[in-house]
Order: sequence, then structure tokens, then C-alpha cells
Amino acid sequence: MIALLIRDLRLAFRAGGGFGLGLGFFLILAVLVPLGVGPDPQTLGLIAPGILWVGALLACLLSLDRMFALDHEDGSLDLLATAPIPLEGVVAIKALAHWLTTCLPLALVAPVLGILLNLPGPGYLWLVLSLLLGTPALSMIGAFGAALTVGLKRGGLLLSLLVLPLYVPTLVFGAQSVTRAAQGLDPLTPILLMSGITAGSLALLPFAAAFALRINLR
Amino acid sequence: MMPDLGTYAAEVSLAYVVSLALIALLIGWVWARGRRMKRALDALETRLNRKQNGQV
Amino acid sequence: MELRVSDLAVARGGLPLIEGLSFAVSGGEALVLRGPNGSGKTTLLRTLAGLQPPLAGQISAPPEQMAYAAHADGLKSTLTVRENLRFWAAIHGQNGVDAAMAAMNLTDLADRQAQHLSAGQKRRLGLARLLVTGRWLWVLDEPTVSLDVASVALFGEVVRAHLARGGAALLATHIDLGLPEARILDLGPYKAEMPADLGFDEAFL
Amino acid sequence: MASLWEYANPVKFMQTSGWLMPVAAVLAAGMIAVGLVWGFFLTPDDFRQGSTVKIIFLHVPSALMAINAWAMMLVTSLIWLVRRHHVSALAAKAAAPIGATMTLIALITGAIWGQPMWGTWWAWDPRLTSFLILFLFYIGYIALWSAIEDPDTAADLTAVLCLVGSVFAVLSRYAALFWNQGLHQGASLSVAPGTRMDWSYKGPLYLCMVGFVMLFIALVLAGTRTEIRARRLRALLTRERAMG
Repeated sequence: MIALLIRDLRLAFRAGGGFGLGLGFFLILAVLVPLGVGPDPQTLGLIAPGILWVGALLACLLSLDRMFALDHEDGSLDLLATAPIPLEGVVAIKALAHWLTTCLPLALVAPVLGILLNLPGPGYLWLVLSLLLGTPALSMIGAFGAALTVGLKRGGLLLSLLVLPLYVPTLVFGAQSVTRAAQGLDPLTPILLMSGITAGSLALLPFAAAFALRINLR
Repeated sequence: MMPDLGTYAAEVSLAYVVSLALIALLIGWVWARGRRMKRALDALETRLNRKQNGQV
Repeated sequence: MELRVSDLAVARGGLPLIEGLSFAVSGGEALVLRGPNGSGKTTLLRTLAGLQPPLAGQISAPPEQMAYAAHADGLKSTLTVRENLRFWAAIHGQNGVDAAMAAMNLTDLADRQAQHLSAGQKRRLGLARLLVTGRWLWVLDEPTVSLDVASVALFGEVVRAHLARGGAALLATHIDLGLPEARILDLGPYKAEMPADLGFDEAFL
Repeated sequence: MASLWEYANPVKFMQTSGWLMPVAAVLAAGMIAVGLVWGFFLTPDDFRQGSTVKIIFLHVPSALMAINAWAMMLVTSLIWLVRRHHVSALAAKAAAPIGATMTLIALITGAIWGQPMWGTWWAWDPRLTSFLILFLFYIGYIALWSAIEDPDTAADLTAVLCLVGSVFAVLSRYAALFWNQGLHQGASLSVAPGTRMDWSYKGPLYLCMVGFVMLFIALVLAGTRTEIRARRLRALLTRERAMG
């Protein structure tokens, strides 16, 4: 299992692994929004939590279709399915690798982009915290979507279509917690609800995703 | 015949027209698809039967 | 150590391909499955490896005892030869990466990335992966595709060494493998017959 | 209960649906026609909402079916996963476009109703938002069905999606509630707060609701018959190709 994690991380960091693409996308989005909305700091501060969360969510979506598709193409997925580790574990590890290479960097740079978008002071801590607690659910849901579409030739677009509605609760609670913190309200309730969704996703979705993978390999 | 719908005549009629049009569209689609499939299946079955009888 | 298959039927895409197939392979033996394209060799091997359920019949050995290898090698082009092998060894809880590289004549290429290997070298790396799985029954689908004559001979030696250690191999191919001692099983007689009756229920393939 | 599973047999299903479908269709047509004519022409205007209250006879039944269609897909998906009856999976497939259309009708009538009431075509009211999200779920489900070649694989994968999607749809509902407390009335059946709804509203409303249920049944039966035929067509073609 750890060997799989190390391999996936190594693949992500090697040339062509796609590390940093999501980060670049996130940065560009944070630059484009003020250009579209206008430079008024108050407006920007008001929409900053939502923009940052939506941006993180879309950046996270970018690299999802590679999660199983590459392993499917070169036959690794067949071999992993016949290996002595449970497929549920493979799914969880793949989601963890995706989180470490895509979502964790997003959560860490988000405060910098918060400055660009004039996010009010108390929001920063909760922005990072909510992204840290919420993005594991995004990776795990994404792994489920990627497992559903792994055998398809043009699965990328379909993957977004399937995964985005599933992202709604996490997005709502995550962005709400930051908004509330930025307005000086109590952000604890939404962040707890969001953590609950994350915990539930991590506990149950590996089974659903492994089921889908087995069917796609059949 | 038309009842007096007051200020909101446009909205109410629009809601009815759009909804009924959508339902009609749905029924039409289900019906047309059903007919197309039935025809295709019937054609294939006749062909297969003829083939089978021809071989015997 | 024996694989016993009895009255097996397999299907691809809902279409029965092979039925009533029975055979046995025990340690030290190699069995070559022959049949034209589309006769269900690949489907049979995938069924044995546990990737898809059989339509009917029993397979005595669980998939956990088999090392499956297909057309795609499961190699990552940006990892080196050694990294690729180490990964698969770790997944199977084995070591012996160096021995596997030596056996497949890959030691000199250990630190080269898989994308810079020739087709034959890649195939050898894929076969070296079998050595690090530590499993006794190799289930190989067209193992000598894109190998030159020398590499086919090397492959023959590796399989022979595996058999000598008490292992077994099940190979699907339609070309000569250079394994004269292997038994040959022609899949032709086991081709599944289409049921003559096309009742509505049966139409649900 | 054992006898219920007989209908999972395609032949039995084709026989039964062959007469049940027209019956449901006639009932649906009659009830919806009477309900809508009664509602549109004979119902008095509400003292507060004026004639817009007449939209309720379309809005509430379609919203009801939008949710129930998904619930039916959830049940049939579970039956497919557990008992592997093909008819069940095909019924789920047939229900999806119908549910999606119902959701669309509920959304459009809701927006048209909201325009005079709330002064805007679209408000991010939690209930409307939930329906919009439900519509997205339907789209994804239909898209997954049409993307996968092998019918059994498609049935399995869409069934899992339906299961997972149901959980997240419920979560989204609560998220939307949390996010905005909303303008919708608490329960749709109490039209004006404080006044009891009288029979001139209740009559056509109930008639339309039952009529929409019948319409749904008729369309699902028709759709499932089509899917069964499509499945058989595919099976016969595959077999013919295999025999050469």
C-alpha cells in the first residue's frame, strides 16, 4: 500500500505527471475574477470565499480523469486488481495521492490568493482549515467518479458532469464557513457538517468506487 | 370561455403552455422511440425467421 | 500445487465463447492454449485470474496464486526499470528485484527509464515482473509478442527455470514459443454453441 | 411476495404491461384533463396570489413526480444490484428522462410563479435550488447510461451512481436549507397562511397529482417496453454476428 502511494507520488512529480497544473489553474482563476468583476475591494472581499472554494474545486477536478485512466491504459489496473491488496485500499491510496499532490498545495496557497481577492482578516485561518478538512471529500468523490468512467474513451467531460453535483454539499458548507468567519460570525457549524461529509465519504466511497472498478475491469 | 386571469394572465397561461408542451414532447419522444424500436425488432425477427426456415 | 478446471464456461460481452472446458496443470508443467483470434483465450485467462466471473464451472486454484500478464505490461514509462520492479515486488510482499533483473538480462538497464527501453526490453521487463510476484502459476496472454528470436529463447529459459522450481505456466498464443516440452490444448472443440431456441428470456445475453 | 418477482421476467412483463400501459394512459389523460380544466377554468383566484395560484396544479404534481421518479429509480437500482432482474434496471433507465422532464416542469412553473410573487424569475430559494441540483443528477445519470456500451456494465454503474447520488442529493437538500432559509411556503398545500384550503383547490390538485402518477406509470411502462425491445434487438444482433 505504501509502495503504491510512493509510486503515485513519484509519478506525479516526474516529467509529465501533471503536478502543478491545478495550482496554476487556481492562480489564473484568482487573477481572472478581479479582471472580470472589477477592482472594488469590498465586492472582491465579499465574494472571495466563494471564488476561492469554487476555484479549488475546479482545480481539483482537473487531474481526476488521470487517476485510474493511466493505470487502465498500461494494464497496471488489471495487475493491481489481481494483486494481494484489496481494491478498496487501492482506491483510498489513489485518492490520498491525489489529495497530497493536488488539494494540499491548493489549501496552502489559498491564503496568498486570498490577499489578491481582499479576503477579510478572520477568513484566512478558516479558509485553510476548511480546505484542509473539505478537500479530502473532493478527492474521494472524484475517485468514485473516475472509477465509474475509467473504461470510457472520452470520460473526462462525463466525469465532471457526474462529480460536480456530488460536490455541492461540501462546497456549500466549506464556502459558508469561510464567509461566516470573514463576516465575524461563528464558522463552527458549517465546518463540522462539512467534516461529517468528509468522514462519511472517506468511510463509504472506497467500497462504491472499488465496486465500480471491478465492473469496469470485467 | 376564457376565465378572467387578472393581472397575471400572461404568467399563468405561459406556465400552462410550457408545461403541457414539455409533457407533449416527452410523450412524443417515448412514443416515437418505442415505435422505432418495435419496428426494428419486428424487422429483425422476420429476417431471422426467414433465414432459419430457409436453412432447414 | 495444482490448478484443476472443470466444466468451465466463459463469456465475453454476454456472448458465450467457451464451454465444457476441463484441464489440469500441476507444478513443473506448462500448458499452451491454442485457438484462432476471438476463440476466447484472453477471456479464459482473465476469468482464471479472477478479473471476471465464469459463466459456469469450477476453478480449483484461487486467483491469489496466479501471476497474470497481458498485452499491456503495467509499466510506468517515467519510472526506471528498478523502480518498476521494486513497486510490484512491494505490492506482492516480495524481494528479489536484483535476481529478476539478472534473469531477464536487465541489470545493465536498471536505472534507465522504461520509456527509453526498446519494445523487446520492455517486454522482458514485463516478464521480470512475473518473477517478483512470487506466485507459482503464471497466466500469460501472448507473452512473446514483439520479442526477437534471442529474447524468445531467453523467455523460454525463464519459463523453464520457473517450471524447474516447481512453478507452472499457462500460456495463450498462436505462435511457436520454443517450449517443446509444453502440452498443447486446442480450444477449438470447446467453442460454445449458440442455443438454437431464441426465447425471450434467453435473449437477455 | 414471491409472486411479485414474476413480473421481473421479461415475457411476463411484456404481457402485463401490454394491457396495463393503455389503462394507465387513459386514466392519466382523463384525470389530468379534468383536473387541469377544473383548476384552470373553474377555480376562484386566491385573495393574495390572484390567478397565479392556478399554477399549483402543474407545479406540485410535477415536483412530486420529480422526487418520486428518483425514489423509484433508487428502488429499482437496488433490486437490480441485489437480485439482478434485467427489467428492474431497464425500468430505472426508462424513468430517468421522465423524472428529468418533471423536474424541468417543476423548475419552470416555479420560476414563472416566482416572477409575480417574489418579483424575480429566479431566486436561489433552497427548494428551487435543490430541484436544480436534482436536475443535474438526472443529467449525469442519463449521460452515464448513454456513454457505456455494454448494457450490463451500464446497469451496474448507473445503479451505484443512483445509490451514491441519492445520499448526496439528500445532503444537498440540507446544505441548500442551511445556505438560505428561503421564500417558499412551508407546505405547498396551505396556499394562503391562516386560511384552510378549500375543496375548489384541493379537488383539482389531488386529481392532477393522481393523474401525474398515472402518467408516470404509463410512460415508465412504455419506456421499459422499449428498453426491453432494444435489449433483445441488441442480443439478437450480437448472436447473429457471432454465428456468422
